[in-house]
Amino acid sequence: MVISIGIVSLAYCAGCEVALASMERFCNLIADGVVRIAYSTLLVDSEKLENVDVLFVTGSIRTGEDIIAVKEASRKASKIVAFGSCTCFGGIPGLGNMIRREEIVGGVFGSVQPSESGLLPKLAKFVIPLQSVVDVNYMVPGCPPPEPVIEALLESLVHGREFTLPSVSICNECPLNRDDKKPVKEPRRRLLALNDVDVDTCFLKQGVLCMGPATLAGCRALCPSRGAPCIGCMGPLPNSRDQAADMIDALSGVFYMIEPLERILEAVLDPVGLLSMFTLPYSTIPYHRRVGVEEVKRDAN
Amino acid sequence: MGRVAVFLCHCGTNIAGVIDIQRVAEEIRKISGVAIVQDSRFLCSTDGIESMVDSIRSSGVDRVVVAACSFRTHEPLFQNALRRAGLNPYLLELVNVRELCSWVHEKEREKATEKAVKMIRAAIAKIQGNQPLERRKLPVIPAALVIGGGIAGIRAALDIADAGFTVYLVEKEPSIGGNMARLDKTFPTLDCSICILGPLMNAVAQHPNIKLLTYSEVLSIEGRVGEFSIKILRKPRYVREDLCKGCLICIAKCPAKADDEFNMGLSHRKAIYIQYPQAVPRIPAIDPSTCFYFQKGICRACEKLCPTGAIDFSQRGEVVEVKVGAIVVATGFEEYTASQIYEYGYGRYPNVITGLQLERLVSSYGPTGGRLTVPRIDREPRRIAIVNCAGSRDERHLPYCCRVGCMASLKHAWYIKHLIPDAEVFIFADEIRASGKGFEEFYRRVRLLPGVYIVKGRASEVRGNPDGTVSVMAYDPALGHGISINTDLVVLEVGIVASRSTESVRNILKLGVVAQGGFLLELHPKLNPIETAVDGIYICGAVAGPKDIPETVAQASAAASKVVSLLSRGYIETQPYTARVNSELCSGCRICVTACEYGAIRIVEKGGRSVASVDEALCKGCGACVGSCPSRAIEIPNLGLDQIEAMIAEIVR
Amino acid sequence: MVRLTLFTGCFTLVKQVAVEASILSVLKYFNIELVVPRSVNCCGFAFRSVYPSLSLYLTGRLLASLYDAESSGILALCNGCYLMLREAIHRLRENPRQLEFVRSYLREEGLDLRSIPRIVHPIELFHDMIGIEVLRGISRGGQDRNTVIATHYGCHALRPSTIPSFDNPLNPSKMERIIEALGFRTRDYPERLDCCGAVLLASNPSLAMKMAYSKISGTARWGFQLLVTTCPYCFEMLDSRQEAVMQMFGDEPKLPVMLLTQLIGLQIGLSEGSVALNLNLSPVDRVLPYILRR
Amino acid sequence: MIPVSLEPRVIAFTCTYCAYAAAETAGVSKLQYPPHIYIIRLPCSGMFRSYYVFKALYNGFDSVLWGGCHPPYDCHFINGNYKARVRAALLKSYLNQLGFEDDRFRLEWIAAGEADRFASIAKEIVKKATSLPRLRFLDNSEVVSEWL
Repeated sequence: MVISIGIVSLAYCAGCEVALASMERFCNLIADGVVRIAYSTLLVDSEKLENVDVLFVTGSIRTGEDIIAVKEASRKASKIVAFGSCTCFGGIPGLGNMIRREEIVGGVFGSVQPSESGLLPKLAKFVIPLQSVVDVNYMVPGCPPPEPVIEALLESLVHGREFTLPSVSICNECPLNRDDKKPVKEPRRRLLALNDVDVDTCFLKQGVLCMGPATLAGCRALCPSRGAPCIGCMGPLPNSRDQAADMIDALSGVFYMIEPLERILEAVLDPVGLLSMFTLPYSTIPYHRRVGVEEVKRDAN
Repeated sequence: MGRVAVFLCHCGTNIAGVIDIQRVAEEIRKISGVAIVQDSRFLCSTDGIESMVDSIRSSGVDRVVVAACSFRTHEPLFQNALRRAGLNPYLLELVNVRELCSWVHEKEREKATEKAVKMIRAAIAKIQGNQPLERRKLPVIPAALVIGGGIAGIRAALDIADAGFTVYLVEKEPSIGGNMARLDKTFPTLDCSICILGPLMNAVAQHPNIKLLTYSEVLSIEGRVGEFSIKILRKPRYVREDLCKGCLICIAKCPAKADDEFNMGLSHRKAIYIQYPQAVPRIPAIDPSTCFYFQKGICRACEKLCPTGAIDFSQRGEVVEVKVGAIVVATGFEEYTASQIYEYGYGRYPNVITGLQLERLVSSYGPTGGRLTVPRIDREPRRIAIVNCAGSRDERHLPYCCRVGCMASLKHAWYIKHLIPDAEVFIFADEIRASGKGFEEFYRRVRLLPGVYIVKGRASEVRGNPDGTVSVMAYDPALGHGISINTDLVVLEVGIVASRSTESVRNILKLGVVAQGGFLLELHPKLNPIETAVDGIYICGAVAGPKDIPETVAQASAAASKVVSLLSRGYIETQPYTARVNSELCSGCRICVTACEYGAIRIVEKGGRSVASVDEALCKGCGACVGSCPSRAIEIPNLGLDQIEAMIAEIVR
Repeated sequence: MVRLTLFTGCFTLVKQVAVEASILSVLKYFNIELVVPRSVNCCGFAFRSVYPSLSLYLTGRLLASLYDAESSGILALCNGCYLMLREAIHRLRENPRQLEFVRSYLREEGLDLRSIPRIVHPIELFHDMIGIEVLRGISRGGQDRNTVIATHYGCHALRPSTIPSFDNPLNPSKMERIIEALGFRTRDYPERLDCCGAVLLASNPSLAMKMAYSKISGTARWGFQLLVTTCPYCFEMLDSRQEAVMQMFGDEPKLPVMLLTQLIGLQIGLSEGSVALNLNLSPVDRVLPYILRR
Repeated sequence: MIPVSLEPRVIAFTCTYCAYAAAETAGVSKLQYPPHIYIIRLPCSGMFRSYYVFKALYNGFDSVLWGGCHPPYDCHFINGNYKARVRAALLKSYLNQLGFEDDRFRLEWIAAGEADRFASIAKEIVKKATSLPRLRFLDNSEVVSEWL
């Protein structure tokens, strides 16, 4: 039996499709006739989404059209895969939750109001993760999802094995996490430090922000093992509710000897952008106050 | 979901006078899981407790919430009631509706009642996650390790040994005695230093309970309070301790010479040597870096001459392992590197020496046999300058006061006047800090000696002159301008830092250190000056901060008494709120290891993964690991993350 | 080829032209390109103690107008300028408010602080950029290797110690290594770090002269044949004014004083004229037989 | 009168040995402060987690207080307060970037003996919370319902 796959792409960079299509195993499955891509605007020439076995959703839910599209597509599929961190957690487009939708449109198009022409979709109030719209069977995080994780997903789809994500953080598989850390005395900004870090020593130990401790394992520490600190694309641990909160806690356990505090803040100049780069819409407080918070005035009389 | 009993205390009118207990009871009864709600005029009275025990027994509840007063005063009482009713005492939640509600909201009864309901509701939500806990007793090995054989280590070892416990005294040098053995006399009494130290050293050597391990270093320490296991390296002496009789013929015949470390480089010793005549044990050691046999393969004069055949060139370093219940660290101090104070010319001019060098120069068993001369020039000095605070109280070097320099400078002035009565002595000092027993009197006594001048003003520079003398420059505020005094000898009262070997001991023991000087950090500067963050490890003497001999001895005895009280009790009791790791969730990121100040967390292999593991004997239950765990894998029992979250949700509902 | 922006400072231009003349001819030999900027202003030293913000602005303006993307740094000939430039960089880095203050004024003139250049001291130039090995190579013998030369760094080259400099502020050694590489001897002496007195010349001339005297006579008693410095101010006090200083205290000139660049110039075979040795007023003739390769 | 549902709600996380002790002492001294502040006791400020603050604000608390021991030496557990301090600083800058006022979250050092200080902080924080608007956080379903 051929497993038909439909890929619905929302607000996206196409990286997830590229990651999927560039996997040898996936191509072999197609060549062997085990899997068929029935629909994907990027990969195959098909105009309409028919009923499929598995629906891959990539990209963030940014526009109202995205919500409608994904809702409709979900009716045509028996299993839904949230593929990539944009879909699972909002991803980088999720940082748009720092700005109101009117301002985003205004910032891009100026005084022209493109949505009034009806040609461009209107933005949703803020970016939300896929599971707020439809029930999701598989969460496959990563930007893009790393090979071992896609591999496990394909195993599950083809052979029916259970698909589980790790329950631990990047540190668990990171080759740099060898010796006990000591309280750091000197924090360093990630970008400025990259030229003189020891790529063979834990970044946090060197005072460089590495999201590894608060980020889900699965990529085999792709970045840290190649000399770059983790930026957290795999999102929070399953047991956690908030990647940024966990990372703040972790930092305080390592940075507590640093004086004065301003030096820490200088090293983490853009806390939301750095600590919630991929997961803001999935966080406890998923947006900037003016985007999603209504104020209720208290009248003292 | 557990069945909860809620007890409400009126506390006379203390609570009931503000809070409407009946309304609270009604509200609480509505909550699912609450089996009984009962109120009492005084819950802590005998009647109150009895009826509480009965109700718990008869209703078959498995969790109890008491809304009354402070856990500090009443938790043990109510816990005991639970115990009597057959419940684990840690299934109790005490809500303080008195101090935190009725007493502070006396005028707002309505709202106070509402708040009390919410507080109790939160406690009920929380207690659903509580689990029974136990305290455990762990045994203590009745022996102690003392690191460092100076006066602090000697005193501590003797005190512990006298109480009947085995003591291992480890000293890195061939002889015990430390810095005090270098001193000629002690201030302010001017009694001979070695005369009071010598008997103690011999007492150590002869004490049946003290195992003296000189020329040895601590390699590693594992375990926890009550059960430390220590590896000690015994460096090879090349002289068999069991055969040597201490006749010292070997030394007399040794042809090789080396700088004498004990005399601060002011003289030479042989390649086979004892540090000083009173050394304990009186067994020489061979220094292979200068011994002709080790360097050139010839000589062996000592071997030929030794009447007992004690010389053994084939000796190897030996690692011994000991097990103890407690550790005292007394690694002492050393002088700050005087050559780093460039302006004082130490190392550049032969006639600039440090205070400890002067002690050796005037000592009867020193390099000159007690004759005071200018080193390398061998001339008796006539005019001597003493520079106080050399390196101390100086942001570029040591910001702190060395606490002994002022009195040492007075003592040194006295030495000089004693040996060369017509000498002129200039003490350069910002001020003389003479705040100790008999110190001010000693200051007056020295100040009145003819030819002793105390210059108020810190020396700014020591400059050499072409004729070999040195000039000390200073600003004299009394005169209002700079002065320059030409002298034959300058003595620097150099600041003190923790001894070099402290660093390695500190790393082995994982102890904290203060920002400056390398001194070890006490648990609390006021209330726990002897204890360290690691249970069962105590510090005393100058390694804990600059101090003089009487303070050092007092601290050493204090450390010994801490050790004795731990060893004589024979067991330690763990506290029940120790952090627990969920190894399924633990990522082994080691952040908790960094955050734990008590060294209670280690990374262990479990199921092929590295995960954290808590030593419950060391854990104090502070939750620093809980607060910083990004994997949410570590929790304090009965203060679980979900329990706290449930409380937040319940209060705001 | 290393390219450096030259900043002479005012004193070199108006009084001690030998400083500029000698470094220009010496650096030609070492193949270092010196860019002479079109417009410069005061380094701000004169206002440092009386009008700190003006002084910071002036130094900031200097940093902005000397900016040259091609250049590896600014070579400051005078210790005063060297201090002002590195102090300004330190202050602007540490204090964003002061940086904004300076920039707001610079913006009015269309200037800006784009990047922070390296400030190079002549000693650093010879020791670190040209290198001790190269200097050792130029000294082909002929000089009297027993000649003992005293070094004088000048206070502002090294202090205050809180601002990064090219050497240990209390025990510098780079000039000593240069002297040794040139084939001479040198040694420590107590007056080595003493002030020349130049900064007090305007406010307390008699004290300034006293300090210069103590420096010169103190150095002379240790038997040095020559004293070497790089700073135009120190050179003024120790060389040009030496006769006046010594006469004031009933003494006579006795210490030959030379610029480091003059000494190096003579070693690489430049004529006395091309390093402007004829402008030295201290008795340098005495030492010439020992250092010249004939 | 403020409608009951709009009354300020403040949650205070306190460490057992300093801030909580101060709160109890305030009780013993009968120092009055508004009843809108709820106190949760944890062993040490080193245990306070950032997530609690997010959760409390999202759930409807107007303001969150962290109370710990004065640095450097008051902490019963050596330096838990230092960890709380770093955590609070990062948390505050994160919350500020999300547009929340400084008064929504604060860290105070309150020694066991400083009962009056605890009471005055409690008064002040409730007063500030009253002047801040009550926040209602939109739910994701409200985004979806706009389109379906």
